[in-house]
Amino acid sequence: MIELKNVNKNYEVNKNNIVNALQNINISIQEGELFVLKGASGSGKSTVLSLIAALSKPTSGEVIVDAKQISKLPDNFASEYRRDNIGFIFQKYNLIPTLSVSENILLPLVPLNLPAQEAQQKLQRVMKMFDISHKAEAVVKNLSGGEQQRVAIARANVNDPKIIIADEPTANLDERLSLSFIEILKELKALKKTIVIATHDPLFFNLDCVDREIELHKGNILS
Amino acid sequence: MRSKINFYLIEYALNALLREKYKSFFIMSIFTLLTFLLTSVFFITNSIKYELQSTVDTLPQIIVQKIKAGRHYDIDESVVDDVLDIAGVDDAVARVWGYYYFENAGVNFSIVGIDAYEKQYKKSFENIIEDFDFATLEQTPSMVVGRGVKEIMKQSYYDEYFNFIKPDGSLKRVDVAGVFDGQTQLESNDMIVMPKETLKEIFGMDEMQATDIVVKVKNPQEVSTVAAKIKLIYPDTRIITTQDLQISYQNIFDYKSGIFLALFVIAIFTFFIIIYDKASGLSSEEKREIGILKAIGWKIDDILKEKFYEAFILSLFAYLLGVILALLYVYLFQAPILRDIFVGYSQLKTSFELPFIFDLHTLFLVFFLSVPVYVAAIIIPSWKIATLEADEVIR
Amino acid sequence: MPMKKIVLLMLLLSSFVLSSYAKEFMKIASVEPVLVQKGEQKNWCSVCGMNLKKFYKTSYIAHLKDTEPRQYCSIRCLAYDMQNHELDGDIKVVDASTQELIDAKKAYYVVGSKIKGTMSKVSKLAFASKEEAQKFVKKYRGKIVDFASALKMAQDSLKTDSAMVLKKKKKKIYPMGKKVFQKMCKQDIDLSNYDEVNQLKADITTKKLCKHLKEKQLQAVALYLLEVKKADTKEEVAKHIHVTKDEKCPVCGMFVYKYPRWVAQIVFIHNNKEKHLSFDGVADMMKFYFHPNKWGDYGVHDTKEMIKITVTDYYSQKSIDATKAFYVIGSDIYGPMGNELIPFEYEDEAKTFSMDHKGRKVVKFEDITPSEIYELDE
Amino acid sequence: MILTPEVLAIFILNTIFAFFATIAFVLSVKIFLHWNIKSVSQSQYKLEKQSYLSATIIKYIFAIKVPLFLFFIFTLDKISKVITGAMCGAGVVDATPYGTYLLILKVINLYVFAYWLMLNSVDMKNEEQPYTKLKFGIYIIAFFLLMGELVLEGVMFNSIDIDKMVSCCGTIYSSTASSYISNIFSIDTGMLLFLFYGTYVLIMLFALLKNKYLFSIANLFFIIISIIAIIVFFGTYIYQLPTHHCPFCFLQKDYYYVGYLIYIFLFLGTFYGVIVAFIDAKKEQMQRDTKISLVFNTLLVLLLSAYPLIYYIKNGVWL
Repeated sequence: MIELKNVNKNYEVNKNNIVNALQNINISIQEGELFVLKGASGSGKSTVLSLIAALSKPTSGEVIVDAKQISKLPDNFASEYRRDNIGFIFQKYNLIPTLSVSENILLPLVPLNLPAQEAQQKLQRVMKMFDISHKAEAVVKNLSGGEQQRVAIARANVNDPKIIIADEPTANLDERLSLSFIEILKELKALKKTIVIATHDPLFFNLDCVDREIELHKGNILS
Repeated sequence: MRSKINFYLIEYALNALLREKYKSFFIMSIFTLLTFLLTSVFFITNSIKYELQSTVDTLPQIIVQKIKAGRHYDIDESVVDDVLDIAGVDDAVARVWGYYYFENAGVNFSIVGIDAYEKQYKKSFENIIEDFDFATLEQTPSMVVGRGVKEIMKQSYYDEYFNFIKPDGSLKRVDVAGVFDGQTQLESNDMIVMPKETLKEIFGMDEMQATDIVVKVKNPQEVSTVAAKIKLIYPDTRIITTQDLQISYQNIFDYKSGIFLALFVIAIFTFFIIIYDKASGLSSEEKREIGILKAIGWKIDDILKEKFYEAFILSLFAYLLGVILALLYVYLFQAPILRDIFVGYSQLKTSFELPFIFDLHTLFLVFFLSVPVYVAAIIIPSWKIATLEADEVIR
Repeated sequence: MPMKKIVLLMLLLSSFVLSSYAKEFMKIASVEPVLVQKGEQKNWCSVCGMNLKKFYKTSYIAHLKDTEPRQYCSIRCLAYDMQNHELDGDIKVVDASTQELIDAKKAYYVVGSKIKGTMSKVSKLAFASKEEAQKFVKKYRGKIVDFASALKMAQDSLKTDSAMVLKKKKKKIYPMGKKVFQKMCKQDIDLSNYDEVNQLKADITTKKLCKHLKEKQLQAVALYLLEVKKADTKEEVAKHIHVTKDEKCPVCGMFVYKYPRWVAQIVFIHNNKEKHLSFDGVADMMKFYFHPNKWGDYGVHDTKEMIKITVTDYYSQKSIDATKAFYVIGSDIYGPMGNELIPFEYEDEAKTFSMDHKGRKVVKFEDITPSEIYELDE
Repeated sequence: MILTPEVLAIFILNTIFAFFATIAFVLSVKIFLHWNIKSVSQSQYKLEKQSYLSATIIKYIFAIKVPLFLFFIFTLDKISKVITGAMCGAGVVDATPYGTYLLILKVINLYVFAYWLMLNSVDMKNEEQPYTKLKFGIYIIAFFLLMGELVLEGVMFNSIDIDKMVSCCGTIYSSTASSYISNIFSIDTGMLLFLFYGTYVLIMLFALLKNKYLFSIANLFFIIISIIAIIVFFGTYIYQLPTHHCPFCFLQKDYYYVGYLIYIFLFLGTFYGVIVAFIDAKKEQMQRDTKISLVFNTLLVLLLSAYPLIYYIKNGVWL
């Protein structure tokens, strides 16, 4: 399903300072797997997620998703691929704080210009699924952290993507909310979604539902 | 169909504008000011041109004045005969008119002498002749006065008649036969009309003399030829044609428009720079927002489109607002300040209103001078925003 | 002393201005004029009706066969009358300097001086003594001739002078006379009794046919009554060629209403109905006139079917008969289509225009050729 | 020199065009020389981003150029009122030696820019972006055409002499004139109409046969034959004058601005018709383009045919 082959990624901070974020990484993730990337911050977890989501391109190597070379997609096609296949849950939720819940959830659909009815169906489905319908018209910045995360998850799922990517999903949550997030993960897994999570939260370690774990350190996989 | 208007995107663009209240407001103010100024200037120039044209149209095509020692002097009435003989002349009328200073009230009356049986050179005189019996006015020296004049005379207890002081110091009593309402404020405020003979007596003019001669030429193309011929026959005259007047007005006008155009090109350039600058300066909040949109699947094209929707909403709104404000400013409030810059000939003509001339063409013109310039200014900033690395800005 | 000089100079100048002003030659009698005609009508010229006192210094007395003695304002009116009547006896003229009646045939005439003529472009003033005449010439220029040549001049210029006078009458006097008549006079004046202006003027004043009139008004009303009303000449109403907004020139396709100063029209009968076509200039009209079939089927196929052709007179902007008009070719005035044939009602006006505007030539309607028309486009 | 606010507006916009077109030109040259879709180098990413800027600029120029073209025609009409002899835009175009070339160049540029946009939209729909090199190569040529147009426009307005007399359209478009335009009048009207309607029928036929090359060529031919037919035949019915052939006058108010409609139909119909052969688009898009072409060509034919028909019904005769 997802394959990283000999991937290198360098960040150019300035001319004389090039950071090697990833070094010759090979990862293969199967369809329907719940895959966890462990490691301290700066270990390259987020970079891997970015590459899978085609948010950035590898300096060398290939990223193949669904037999498709996403590392060479032109920008517009990368966006299309992201929109249709990836649901991204960010650490800081990355919601637009001045918009309402429903507006935030609908954002990925805006460029599609769907008929109003179809868009509403999709919206209602995810709001119900992640239990945020009661706050549909509330402005996001007035919501609690947990609610905001549910909005973010709803947004990630509004297009019914095959792959869910989560970057430090529990970093800003207390334990109770973290546990309920894991419940949501289980639900998503039941829907046969491929899930990739980057985290250093020990809560995820040795979890039943986690199929595989990899630990990254300074851009290298620790076996 | 993809080509359908994306209302979600418009809604989003509108929201985006509202979120950046101060910036949007600032840009809109500048834009509105620009279109407002531009439209106002075009409206004013259109109106003045129209007014100028209609003023010039009512003026006699040619005025012949005798010049002696550099000053305007009485002209022989027989000049009319010679002028009439020039090919192309339709009519020539010897005018008798002048100013009379009424010391008591400290005002100048303008007095016009008319002959009831002549063709009149001004429409308002025709009306006066129809309303008053000039045959009897000639019997006992009497006159018709503007309503305003009547008031002024009354204040000095001249109700039935008025005593004019002749150049030789003696008095000439002229009865007030009636009051007329002038076509303009100006006319009724200072004009007195009386038979030519009576006026000549008051001014101490010779019987066969006139103040000046106005000439009517049927074919406007011939005016300059006729004028040249009169000058040839009477080298001691000054010939004023409407064309001369028009050219001198036009010169003042072109000069001012020229300055304006120069300023305007600078203004457009400044506008471009300001917009460019404002559109380039992005807050980290905005950058993050674009990053989010790209991360959740917006294409560069989508973001560009959204930016152009924003630009279009803003510019269209500002454009309409500017035009509406200009309409109000120019036609309702008669364009204070700006009008004075353009009305260079206020001393030539005391008062006038800017007539309402609505020209769709002007609106297109203003549109082409503002909206494309604005859109051009945001091309590069929008592109920079749209091609931001999402990955870098959302972390 | 410069100051003194300046004062002197100024005095000199002012006296010069004053004297030249005072000594301006006036035709009005400064003595009691001798008037020989009978009754009230003696005040006016037998021919033109002008006031004799006013033009006393150019006036004449003559005896003609079968008439009372007649008095004229000028040699022009004398010449005019001599066309219809035979002279009987001698002619008396007023000496321009002494204002005495002298024998015209023995007088010295100053012609072409700076003084304006009475009813003529060139003045002809009579003097009894040669010295006086020479003195006059010194001051006002001109040359000295005898009566015969002065009269000859008057006769020769009679036509053009009359045309000039008529032009003025049409433009100024008849309209004024009409207004005066309508406002001031009895509307039932029987004009059949009057042949001459001074008769009518006399009766208007003595029989109170009109309310009190000033000389100018009297003259105007009398001329109007005799020459317009009695002669029953149709009052010329300045008519423009009327075009509607949808009329297009069949030749060039332009809307004609945009160029009212150049309109020309051809009227023809088609299916017993009067129809017309409008053109935005004579050149286009002539193109159609020469080849009516070339421009499409408008129901007129031959020049014979055209019953009226009108063009717009360049000067007066009136509608005039095209076939009687005169056309200037090659002038520096352009019509809406560029080079044009400029139409005029009168030949002299056409010639004047041609002089003013560098015209190449003046032609009559029948002399216009198609090749000339098409040359205009080049 | 004629400097009305309209001309000034055109000049200001031309300056903006020149400025942005130059930016796009520099970028296009870079892209044309170094584009390699397979490369994952930083410079390729940069080129990719810059291609968006170029495309945006070109879209902008085209989007403004279309209404500006109409405004330009409108301005010519307005200027014609101050020039002796001119009665419509034709006179102004004829007033200088550059007018005709400018107009032709403007029309060519409209087609080229529209073609570029079509190419771009097809290119952007394909992950391989197969036309990127081609489209920026075309833009390099289009840039020179555009600059030529801008310079020519400046020169034209600069050399208009208000006092010089020009020919009116009645003379320029007349069968008796000896200009090159008058040559078209030697074509027999029946033949011309046969060609006009015949080409239209062929267009329909090739659309049915789905032969895009023949379809495109027929459309190309249709542009020329339509313009000639309008001048020689249909114009006279619009004016209801057998001798008036001007292709400008019907842009005026007196004819209800019908000319704008005619030319817009002609442009859309033939443009979509011609491009099908030049762009290797997907089947649906080709069908769509063909459909648009057919619709507008049909509208044009109907609109033009209506004039003589209505005339005949009203008057019972042909002109």
